[in-house]
Amino acid sequence: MSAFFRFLGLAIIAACALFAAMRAVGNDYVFYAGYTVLEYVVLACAWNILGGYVGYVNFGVAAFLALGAYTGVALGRIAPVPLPVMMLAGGVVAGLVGLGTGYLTLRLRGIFFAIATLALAVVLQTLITNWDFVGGSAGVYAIRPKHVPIFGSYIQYMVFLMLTLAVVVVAVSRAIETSGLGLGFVAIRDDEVAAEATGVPTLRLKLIATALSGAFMGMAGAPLPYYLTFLEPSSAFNLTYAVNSIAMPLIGGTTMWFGPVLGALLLGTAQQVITVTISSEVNLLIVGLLLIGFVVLAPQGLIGLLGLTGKRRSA
Amino acid sequence: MRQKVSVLRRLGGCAIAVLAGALAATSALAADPIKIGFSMAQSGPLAGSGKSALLAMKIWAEDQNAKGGLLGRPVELVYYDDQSNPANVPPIYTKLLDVDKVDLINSGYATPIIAAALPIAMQHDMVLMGLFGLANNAKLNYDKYFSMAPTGEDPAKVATKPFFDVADQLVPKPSTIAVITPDIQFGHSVLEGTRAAAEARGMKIVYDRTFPPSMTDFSTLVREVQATNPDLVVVGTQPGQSINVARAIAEVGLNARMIGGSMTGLQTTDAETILGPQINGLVNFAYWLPAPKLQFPGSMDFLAKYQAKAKAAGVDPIGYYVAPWAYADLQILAAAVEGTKSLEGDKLGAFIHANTFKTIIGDVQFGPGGEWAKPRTFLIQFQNVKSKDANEFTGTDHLVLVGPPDMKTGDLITPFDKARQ
Amino acid sequence: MSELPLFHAQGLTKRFGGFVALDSVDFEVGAGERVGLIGPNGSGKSTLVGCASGSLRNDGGAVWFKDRRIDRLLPHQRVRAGLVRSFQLPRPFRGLTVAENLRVPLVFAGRQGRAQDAIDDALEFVGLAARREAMPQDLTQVDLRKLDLARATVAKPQLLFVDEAMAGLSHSEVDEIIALMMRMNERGVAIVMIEHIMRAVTAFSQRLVVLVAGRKIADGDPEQVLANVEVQRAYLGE
Amino acid sequence: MVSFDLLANAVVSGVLLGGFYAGVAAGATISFGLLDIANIAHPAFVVFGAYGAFVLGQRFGLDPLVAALFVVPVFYLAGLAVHQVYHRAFERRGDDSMRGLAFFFGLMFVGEVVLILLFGVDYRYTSAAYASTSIKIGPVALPLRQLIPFLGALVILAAAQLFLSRTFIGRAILGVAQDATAIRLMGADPVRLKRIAFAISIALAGAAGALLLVLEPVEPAIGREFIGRVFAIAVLGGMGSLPGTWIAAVMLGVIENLTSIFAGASWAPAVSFGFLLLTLAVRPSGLFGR
Repeated sequence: MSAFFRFLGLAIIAACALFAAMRAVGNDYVFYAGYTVLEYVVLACAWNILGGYVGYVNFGVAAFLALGAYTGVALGRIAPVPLPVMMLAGGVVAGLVGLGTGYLTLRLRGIFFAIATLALAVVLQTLITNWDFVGGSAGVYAIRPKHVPIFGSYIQYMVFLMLTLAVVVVAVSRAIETSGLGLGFVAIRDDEVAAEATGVPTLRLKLIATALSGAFMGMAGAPLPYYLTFLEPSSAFNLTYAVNSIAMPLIGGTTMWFGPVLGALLLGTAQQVITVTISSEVNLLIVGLLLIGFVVLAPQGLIGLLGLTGKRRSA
Repeated sequence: MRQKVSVLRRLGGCAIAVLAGALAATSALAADPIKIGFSMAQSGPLAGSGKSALLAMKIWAEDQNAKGGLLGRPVELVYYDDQSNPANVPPIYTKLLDVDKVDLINSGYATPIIAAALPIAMQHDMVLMGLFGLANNAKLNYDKYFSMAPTGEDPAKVATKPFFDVADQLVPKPSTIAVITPDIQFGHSVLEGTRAAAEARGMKIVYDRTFPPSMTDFSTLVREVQATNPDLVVVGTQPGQSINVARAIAEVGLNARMIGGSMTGLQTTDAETILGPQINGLVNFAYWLPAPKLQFPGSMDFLAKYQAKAKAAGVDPIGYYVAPWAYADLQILAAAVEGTKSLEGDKLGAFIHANTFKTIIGDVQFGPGGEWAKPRTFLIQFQNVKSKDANEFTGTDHLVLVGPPDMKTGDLITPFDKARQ
Repeated sequence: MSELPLFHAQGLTKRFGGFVALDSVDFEVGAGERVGLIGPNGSGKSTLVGCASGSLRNDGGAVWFKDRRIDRLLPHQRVRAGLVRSFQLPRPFRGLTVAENLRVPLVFAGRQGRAQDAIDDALEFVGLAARREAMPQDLTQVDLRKLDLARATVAKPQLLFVDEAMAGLSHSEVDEIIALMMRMNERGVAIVMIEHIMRAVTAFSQRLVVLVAGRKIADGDPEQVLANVEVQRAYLGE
Repeated sequence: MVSFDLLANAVVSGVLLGGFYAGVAAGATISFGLLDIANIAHPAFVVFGAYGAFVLGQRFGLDPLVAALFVVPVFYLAGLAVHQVYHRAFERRGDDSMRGLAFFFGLMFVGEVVLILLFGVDYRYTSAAYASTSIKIGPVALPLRQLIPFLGALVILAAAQLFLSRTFIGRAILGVAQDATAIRLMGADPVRLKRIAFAISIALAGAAGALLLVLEPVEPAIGREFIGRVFAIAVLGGMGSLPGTWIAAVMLGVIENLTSIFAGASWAPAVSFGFLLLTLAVRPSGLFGR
């Protein structure tokens, strides 16, 4: 337990240092670009809880993100609640949907689960599109306050919240790795039947993973309307979220928290840089080629290449 | 990383400066360039229009530099690809403003992209011209936003206005309307506009089910519409859908007294040449066309330059839709800069509010909300298209302006079946 | 068997579509007993293991374990109750070291207490102590079998089904595994051995059960069972 | 409100459309159903096929149906190459599920971007004249652009079914799907058989692409619209059964059209995908499971 708090402390210090450094640079670009990168840190780690640890591929990342975003929108229409409350609510809703999806589909072999998540995204997008209360197909405006206390600008406040969420996700990921839960996850990933025969309550563990993973994605989605100002189903359900959230852990390495964090930081930053330098379709080409290159040539990802995989290695 | 980027940028800047210098042979332009920054879709679903707009803006920059630049300084465009994804827009604009230190900004193409850029413009007190955005400023009420779409404060109403203006001339008066629109913001606004127009005229809406944006086969939907036997069919669709709906209308043999209205994408040469004669009879909105009464100083020069460069740039070869507007957009910004001798947002904003601007798409004057003071949209009908050749769609021979009445270049052919032959 | 048996299946029936894999089979195992289960391919042996361990659901009959009806329990719940199985092919968790493989049942099915001691003890017991930090892909075939057996028994179950643990092993390796299972039995684990290698079955079993085409045709003293005419005709060839 | 004419046309149009979906899904039924390779880039290969047919049409004036004859062998070779990589990188390592999926996901993305770089994002379409004619039988209209893909898809499925059931290699492929060891004992190389089968699935995608070009204009990312449908059909059709695929596809086409009539088209995707979700949850072996 004390190791956990030491880790948490270090993570908080690192996050504070990062935030201070961003403020020191003194321009908004760092915050806007940084927000996107941090959002991907959260999404990649959240995806990895189910995808990397348990071995179930979720193609519906955008659906969970959008659930968080639209939960926030719906709450905001009922009462003016602060953003952190929206994030919590988004997490609860997305977590419950994750739980439900898991309950319906986790008895399936892995590939069927992946396809089911794809289908879930389409069904949810259709439902949201037809739900006028949250703007429906017409989209909805979310106007951010010009100033917030302490942080000054709203984007700094959003970055702070996303950074906090990133610390939480990383800490939870690491706690899973070092706990019996993580051991059970690996057992399921390696051989689900053998895991069952060894006493691992597979269904319950998988449900924990889908709920946690979905909840974190939902929390990451709640600030999205404020980031975009105008939210339409097509931007919330953008396939790019799924591609990146899968590519980042696979490029970084899926067996420990450091993999998705590294993948998200490198790929997320690279994408931001490419957007304002090469600035063309090549951006997506690079993501695709990196993804293919890593899964074919370096199945352990960057942490494997760097020899950081730790004791538990992937098969 | 930062260092490297700025070196790259400077190299790019040098290249553009050299080019500008070569063009303006009388180069007295040693001064620092005035940088205009924006995001523009060069990939993703909005790239077709985005690329066309970018070419127009580049032509404007060349023209402007050839005239000696702005305030005696050359102009330079700084732009990044937003990949048609609004999530890329906030970082792009903060990069432009905080790192590239651009002097002026402009918007990317279409509503969601503009919406994502607006709060950043507001934070920096910059003027933002919105290219083809619908009611972007309605909720924000930013005093330095100006819309480059002739749709006015209430785009929902304006989108269908020319259609109903022409329909009002029909004898006897039409009484039933069917609407074909997708489940997206655009479709929603067409639907709203149609409902309002129908109510005002005491017409009955007999079909108004929306369809999902991913839908590609419309034969069943068009048959449903046919089954309601409407007098008018309002079609409000996006580029890919417009083609597929038009084909389904031709195949099913849908007939009504007027069909069409808000089919975006049918303005592009691509869509027109895919459809060929199947396009005949459809009416559609137009923001601008080279009709005799709409040829303003510079219009035809611009089109000539644009069409000369379009093929090499791989963009829409005819360019009647978004390109002139992207050019005019910068004309207004430049006029404001020259008029105020300033780059300050407050001064520019006040100037743009106070004045009328002469552009290649006509005189432009903005109302208090930043929309056009007087909306100006047209209705055209495709008539007598014989083949899939691109030449069929240049000029206004087969793109006949049928409304409003004072702008007409020809008469509406009605009912639809008659135009089909 | 005077008192209640440790494990008791009654009228166990399992169908796959129209095919009856188990047809009303009665099967029991006493505490600490060593039972051999034989039969030709497709006779229902693995189906019986599946129904006992919970990876398959029986269509008819009932299964009791330690006075408790278990045939609606999930596999992991049966493991916690003390009923475990091993597989025809070794199925280690390939992402975990040998020692971590043993930790899995201890975390999820084990008694509370010193997991480390239990792991050390189990590795010592099967002779894998030197390989505790190895990854499964670096183990030999026979070591993988031992790992499977160690993982099955580390949490101290009372009944173990061993599904053909010796296929593909050499003569001396078979002896090694038999010896290991005998020692496990000495520690109080009842073992049901499903096996084709008759030498192993006869050396190991106190009692022999024969399945043919989903029915139990013999159950009793190994020598008597093997002498049974019906068994010889149906199983050992005519 | 719903007239007989409308209903009849909706059903016919659903059958035609569903028949075409079957052509798109045929390859996926082989790769996913028989070989257990979840090639989610399958619809992307269909789009590549469409662009192949488009280029052949532009350059040499070939009709899409003729172009298909050239597209198929090229795609067969491409399929061999893709399987080579897939087998080496994933199948042989026994690590095919997650990374294999990601591999195809990446392939789909790279393919899309390459198409964008080559052709731009504009819609491309065949110039074949029959694409704008329809024939009428009583009140029912049969546009050739739907009828030809429908018939073409039937040919594709029939050819694939004949190949699988009548030829030695075909039967061996079916055997590999059941039991790789048995095939090895028969002296055939299961890897080679799988490679051939996968290459056939890609070749079928190419052929379906040519049909897609007849059916509607294409743009690089249009394949995404088909991912869900293709797998829904493969699963509903019972994983590896081509007749089942056809029936499932036609059912889906009709259901989508009827949903459009009775509830509005905007519910069509939710209904078909909801159907898939339910099937996966309740009866994972599909409606016509083996």
